[in-house]
Amino acid sequence: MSRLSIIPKLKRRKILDAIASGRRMDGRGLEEYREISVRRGVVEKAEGSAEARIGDTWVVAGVKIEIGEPFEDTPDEGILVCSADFAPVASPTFEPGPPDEASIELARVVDRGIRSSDALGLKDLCLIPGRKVYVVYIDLCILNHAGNLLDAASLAAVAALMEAKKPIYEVRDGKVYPTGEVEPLKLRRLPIAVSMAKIGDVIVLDPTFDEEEVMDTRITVTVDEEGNVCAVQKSGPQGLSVEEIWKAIEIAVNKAPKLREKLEAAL
Amino acid sequence: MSRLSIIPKLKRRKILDAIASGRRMDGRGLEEYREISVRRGVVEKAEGSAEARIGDTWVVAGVKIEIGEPFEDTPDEGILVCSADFAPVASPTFEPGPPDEASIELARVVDRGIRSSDALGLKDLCLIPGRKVYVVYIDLCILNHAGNLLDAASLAAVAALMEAKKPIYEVRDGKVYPTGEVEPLKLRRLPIAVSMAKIGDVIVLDPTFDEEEVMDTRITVTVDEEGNVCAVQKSGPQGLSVEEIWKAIEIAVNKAPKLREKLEAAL
Amino acid sequence: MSRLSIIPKLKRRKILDAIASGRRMDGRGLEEYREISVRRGVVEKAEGSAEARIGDTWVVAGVKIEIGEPFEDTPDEGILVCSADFAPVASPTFEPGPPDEASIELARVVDRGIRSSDALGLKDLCLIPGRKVYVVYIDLCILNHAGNLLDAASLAAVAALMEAKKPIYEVRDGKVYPTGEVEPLKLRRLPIAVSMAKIGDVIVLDPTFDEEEVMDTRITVTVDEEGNVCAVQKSGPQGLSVEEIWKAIEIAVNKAPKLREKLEAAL
Amino acid sequence: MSEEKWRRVDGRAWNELRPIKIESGVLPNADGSAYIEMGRNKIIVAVYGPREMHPKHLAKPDMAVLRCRYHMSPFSTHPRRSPGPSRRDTEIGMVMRYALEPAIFLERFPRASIDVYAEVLQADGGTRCASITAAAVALVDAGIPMRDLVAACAAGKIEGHIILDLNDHEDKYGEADVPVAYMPRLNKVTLLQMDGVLSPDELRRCIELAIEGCQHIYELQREALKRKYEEVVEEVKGDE
Amino acid sequence: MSEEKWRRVDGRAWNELRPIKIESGVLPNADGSAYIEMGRNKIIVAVYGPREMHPKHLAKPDMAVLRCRYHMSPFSTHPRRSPGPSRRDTEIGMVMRYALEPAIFLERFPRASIDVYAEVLQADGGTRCASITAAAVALVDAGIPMRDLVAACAAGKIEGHIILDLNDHEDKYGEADVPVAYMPRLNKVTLLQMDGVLSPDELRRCIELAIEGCQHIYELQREALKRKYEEVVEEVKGDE
Amino acid sequence: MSEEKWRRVDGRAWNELRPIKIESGVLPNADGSAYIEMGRNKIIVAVYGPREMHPKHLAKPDMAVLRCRYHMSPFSTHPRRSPGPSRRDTEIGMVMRYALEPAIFLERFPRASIDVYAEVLQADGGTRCASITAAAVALVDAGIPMRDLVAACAAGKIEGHIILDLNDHEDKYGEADVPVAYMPRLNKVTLLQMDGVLSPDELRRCIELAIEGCQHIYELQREALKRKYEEVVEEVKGDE
Repeated sequence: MSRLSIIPKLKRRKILDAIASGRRMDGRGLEEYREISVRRGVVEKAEGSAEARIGDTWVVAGVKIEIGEPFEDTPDEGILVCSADFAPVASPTFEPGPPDEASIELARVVDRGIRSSDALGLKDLCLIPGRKVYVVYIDLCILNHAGNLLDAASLAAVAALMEAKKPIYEVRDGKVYPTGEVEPLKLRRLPIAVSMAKIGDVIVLDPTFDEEEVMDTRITVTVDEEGNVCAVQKSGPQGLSVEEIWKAIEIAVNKAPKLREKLEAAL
Repeated sequence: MSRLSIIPKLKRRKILDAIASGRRMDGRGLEEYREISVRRGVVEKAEGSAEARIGDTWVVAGVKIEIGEPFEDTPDEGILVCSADFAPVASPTFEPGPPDEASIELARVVDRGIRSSDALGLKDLCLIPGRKVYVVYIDLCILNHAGNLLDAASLAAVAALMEAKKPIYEVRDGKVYPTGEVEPLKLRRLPIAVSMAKIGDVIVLDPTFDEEEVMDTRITVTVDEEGNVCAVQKSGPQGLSVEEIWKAIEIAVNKAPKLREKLEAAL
Repeated sequence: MSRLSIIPKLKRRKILDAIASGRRMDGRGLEEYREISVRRGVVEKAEGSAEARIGDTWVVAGVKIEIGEPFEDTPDEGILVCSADFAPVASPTFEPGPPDEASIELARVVDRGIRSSDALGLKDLCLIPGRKVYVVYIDLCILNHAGNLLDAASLAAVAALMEAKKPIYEVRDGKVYPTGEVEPLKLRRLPIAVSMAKIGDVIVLDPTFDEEEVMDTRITVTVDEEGNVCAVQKSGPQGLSVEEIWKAIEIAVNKAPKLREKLEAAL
Repeated sequence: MSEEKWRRVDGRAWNELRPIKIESGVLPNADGSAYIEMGRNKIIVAVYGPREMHPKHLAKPDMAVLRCRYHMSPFSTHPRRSPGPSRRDTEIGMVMRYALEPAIFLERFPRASIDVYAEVLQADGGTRCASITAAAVALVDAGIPMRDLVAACAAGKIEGHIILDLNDHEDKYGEADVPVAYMPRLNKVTLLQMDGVLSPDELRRCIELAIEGCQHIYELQREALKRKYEEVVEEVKGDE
Repeated sequence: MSEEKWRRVDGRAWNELRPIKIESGVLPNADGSAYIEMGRNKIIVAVYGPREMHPKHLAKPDMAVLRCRYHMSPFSTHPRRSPGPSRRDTEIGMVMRYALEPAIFLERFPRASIDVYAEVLQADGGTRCASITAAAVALVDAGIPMRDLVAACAAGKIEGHIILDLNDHEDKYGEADVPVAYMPRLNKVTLLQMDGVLSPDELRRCIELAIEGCQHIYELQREALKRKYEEVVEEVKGDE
Repeated sequence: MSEEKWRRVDGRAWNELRPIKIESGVLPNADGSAYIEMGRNKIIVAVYGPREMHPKHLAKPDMAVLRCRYHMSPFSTHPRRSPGPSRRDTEIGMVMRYALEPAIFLERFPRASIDVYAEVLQADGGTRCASITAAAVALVDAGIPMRDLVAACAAGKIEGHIILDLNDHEDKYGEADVPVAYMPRLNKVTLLQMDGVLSPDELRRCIELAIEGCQHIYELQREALKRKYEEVVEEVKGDE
């Protein structure tokens, strides 16, 4: 926010001063991520699961796979449902209750990154067109909010999908029968979200909670392994010049491979 | 309301003075409608649609027709669902949120006018008894509230139904198949709602927003083309004498044909 | 509650003084119930119904029986659904709205007493495994809250079940057809809830509204006709010593037969 | 008149009310209460108030606010109703308020609320009228000063006959239903709705018939209140 | 360029907007309003405010709070939409707010709220952009001081072609959709989203194309406002 | 005793707890926190407070208010759970509050709230007990003054055998489940529920067995807190 009450104004001043010197409050460079770790298989009962940590930000993603009916307008496609819970464990400002604007945005941007790139191959998740398809749920549970939830949530979601196994069904006489076997979901792409904050005239990568509180605007660019962009979300109350947008795209395309390494190295 | 805070009390005084002189604040006679216009086909994607304006009051009605299961106790009848949204565009006093008392009453009185007169012929809207029937949705969107929403909503709803086309289905082996053809819903009656407000001892037709704010009570009488009454709703915190009720019925029966002309003339 | 605002503190003092003398504010002994009455068949349209009164506490239970689909993990069992409405008629402190903590607890403890003891024989309520089972609804309507709702609700629920008749269906070709006949639900057990409050160091049976307001904790022990325990619920902000628990179990086992007499004598 | 001979499903004459039983003061906790049976309808009404309005911003500086809530128990109908409030419940709460409000001296209790809760234990056609009738008794039982009682019942038309006090079957299969609430001393109609198709003349006859029914119910209301008063007097005497 | 020859489903050139009609001041009750048709999209936007914030605790001591609500009528789409707000509605309300906020002198109205309500009567692809375009006009119509107008439209890619202003069909079957809102005088992008797969270079071309579209829409916004102003002037003259 | 030889589905002895792992201070944002694994149960508990009560009207003038929220992640069970709170969640939040409240010096923080949030990442029978055990550790980690710790576990009966600490399978197919929470130093039971059918004598044996389990868990809680304390001390030393 560009117009702030007194304490955030002081905080913004400090953060701007640090940035002006080329180093942030926590000592990072402007285009540097905090420590990233991804761990798979944290919830055995889920069909797939993973946790991602970026600095103190901590997100757990669980994948559940069920059988359901397709939507009327896409009878031959499986269904992807992505939702996020800003659990009140994660921050003194989160309260129990129905999803708010921020958690809806988070889920929708993660969803869009996976859906636009057709990472799941939804057409491969149809069992009987118009009748039975796989429904893939990705549930994001935020455990600690220290800024840049979006990149952590996106990492956790994709890592959980990489690990997820779907039950195999036999189709006979227009009905489906579980075989007891499972096979991996074949992920066709690994979309990686890279978020940046604009604070004053500077773009910083992987903003902290404090930086997000004083930022002018945020831009998230999701990139696949071929360097294509598969989702963009600008969020926050200020505008961006086209030059700033070009720069953000460039940073994202450059940084995504490093995050992808973390993802692929995760156990 | 008969007991008012100070500003409405002054407003009520002015309105009463005007009425006493036989002319209302906007120059109308006591039993005179404001300018009425009805226009059909305003939303092409709906199966039927119309807008009605009475003075500055503006309502859009959309009809959607789907296939569904009948209710348990009326297995051979189609289903009519009428709902109203007091969109916050329409008035500084409307807020986003679930339907309140006033919007529920509006939808129910419009619904009752259409249902009691069996204008839709619900038995003609059954495809397979107990299994498949047409579901006719009438959704009312209030765009500007300048008093007497009920008559405008009723006009818009009936006009939208007059224009609505239902898809034709073929029934084979206990299943329904779309033929791609459509045919008009055949309306058996054209119920017209006529609303009056009692202010002091006087009954005025087609009350404005200001008049409704200070009225003692309201009575709506819905009349079909044979001069039969097919719905009545008294609303508001004061009682009516039987003479006042007789008078209201008489006014409604006399005025309805003029509104019906507008309806039939609408393109 | 052990820490109270001023008026309850005075009330607690009075109640403690009375208890210390071995007699309660209303003259009862410590382990004495108020007048109990149970009446069956109060709502003819329900499949079973009963009212129970304990002193001024008054609860009506209605049983409705429908056909539905079983839960995925218990395909060969009928379904029991128990819910409680703290209707605002019952107390100046009840407000209209969704069920709160207290009404959820009430319904769950009554449910547990019936479910744990398998009083309904849920396996006998299956018509077609995995497809069609009986759904038994027990709805509790609280009409006057004068303390110890739980015992009254439990009595009313069991009495309503004793009286309830389920429609008989014929199963043919994987479908169910109503025969028009009915037969009683065969209750296999009659679980009786006995509630006690601990106030200071004393355990009193069947607490009043005032006693509940100042109590330290409550314990409800549900007992079947063989003297087995089939549900326990400790509720309230203080702990119990094991001796107090042993005593509560003993009181419950001793008192339950008297309540069961009321139940069996009810018309 | 042929209507004199024709008989209804339940054997009543065209202008005959169902059996009505009214009791006041049935709920110990409420400030006022009443129980009504009207045919197979069974309804309990509680009145709480005048009391401090909560939430405060709904209070009016110069009068009490009357709030009415109508609720049907899940077991009151067949099939079972979902426990939450329906749009019909909301509308009936509103028309109950409009039906009762003219009878109450609300201006004597500025900033207060008067809450009327109707709980339908069994429904058999005409619950809104029975609820209003019981609510008026409960308001008096609560000691709230009233301009008049409010009595309510419906008239309607079935198989061409104008009839009084429709039961569930007549409501469903009849041609029209006209619920009316009436203040007998002030001679005012405070509830008027209509469903179905009637000529203006038939509608008038229905309203007139319903008003006659209300006048009879008014007597039953007064008797219920008197009975309660006598009980109280006897209790007081018994205490002496 | 081959794109010059290739034609779209609805016959438009690759860089052609759908027919756009903008009217301001259409709602008598609102402080400001606008109606937009963009292809078959039909949207009404009302602005209420600056007005006292309700509930109060959401007010800010040093500026107005902009609130945006996007809602689709149940009949605006096929099949019918449920009337309640969806998660998509919530997100669009949020991005509308971010798109409009930089254009408004919010700091001139401390403690106030400015409420923007978009009601979609018919949806045909690009409703978020059309809503933002109409909202900017409605804000001016409400007399709210603005740094700039905000114009919005999307660009995207279908069958390998970069195109402007996708309709519903192109949105569904195309490879990518890039909605953009733009302040022409301040030269800032205030809405930017992307769905689909594009190379970084294609994404840049889409954004540039969308900005061109916005510049054209900006002229239409100004004409709509001017037309309204002239009407007012003529009315005033007529009154003399 | 035959129970000494009989073995359970997972190979445990009748009086054997599942493997338990407790860690405190796992959440940087929370005032206190703990993570517990008890068999395959995985639960995180955060404590926020004492802090200003919001909304204010729920505050108590002479003590803090303890609020507990129990929530299961959608992926914690099979099949998936809907994300919203269930009636079971509400009841467990309530019994957690009653189980923990007697251990806290609430009277030292008038007008404040202490919020305990349990998030179940994986459920395998006995989540309410594991949540209480972790919550007690998280409360201490938050520096909240406590009269005692609270440890919790269940006992029950399966195939005629009294057993300690039921897993999901034993809970579902067993004859009874008796969750117990216990303050070891004050020797008080603060949670007691029972599901199933037991003779009074069996019920007593279950409660006694569960209390033994609690005593063991209490040692694990203390070790977890000590470990954390030592870590802190070492960090401080490292800093010197």
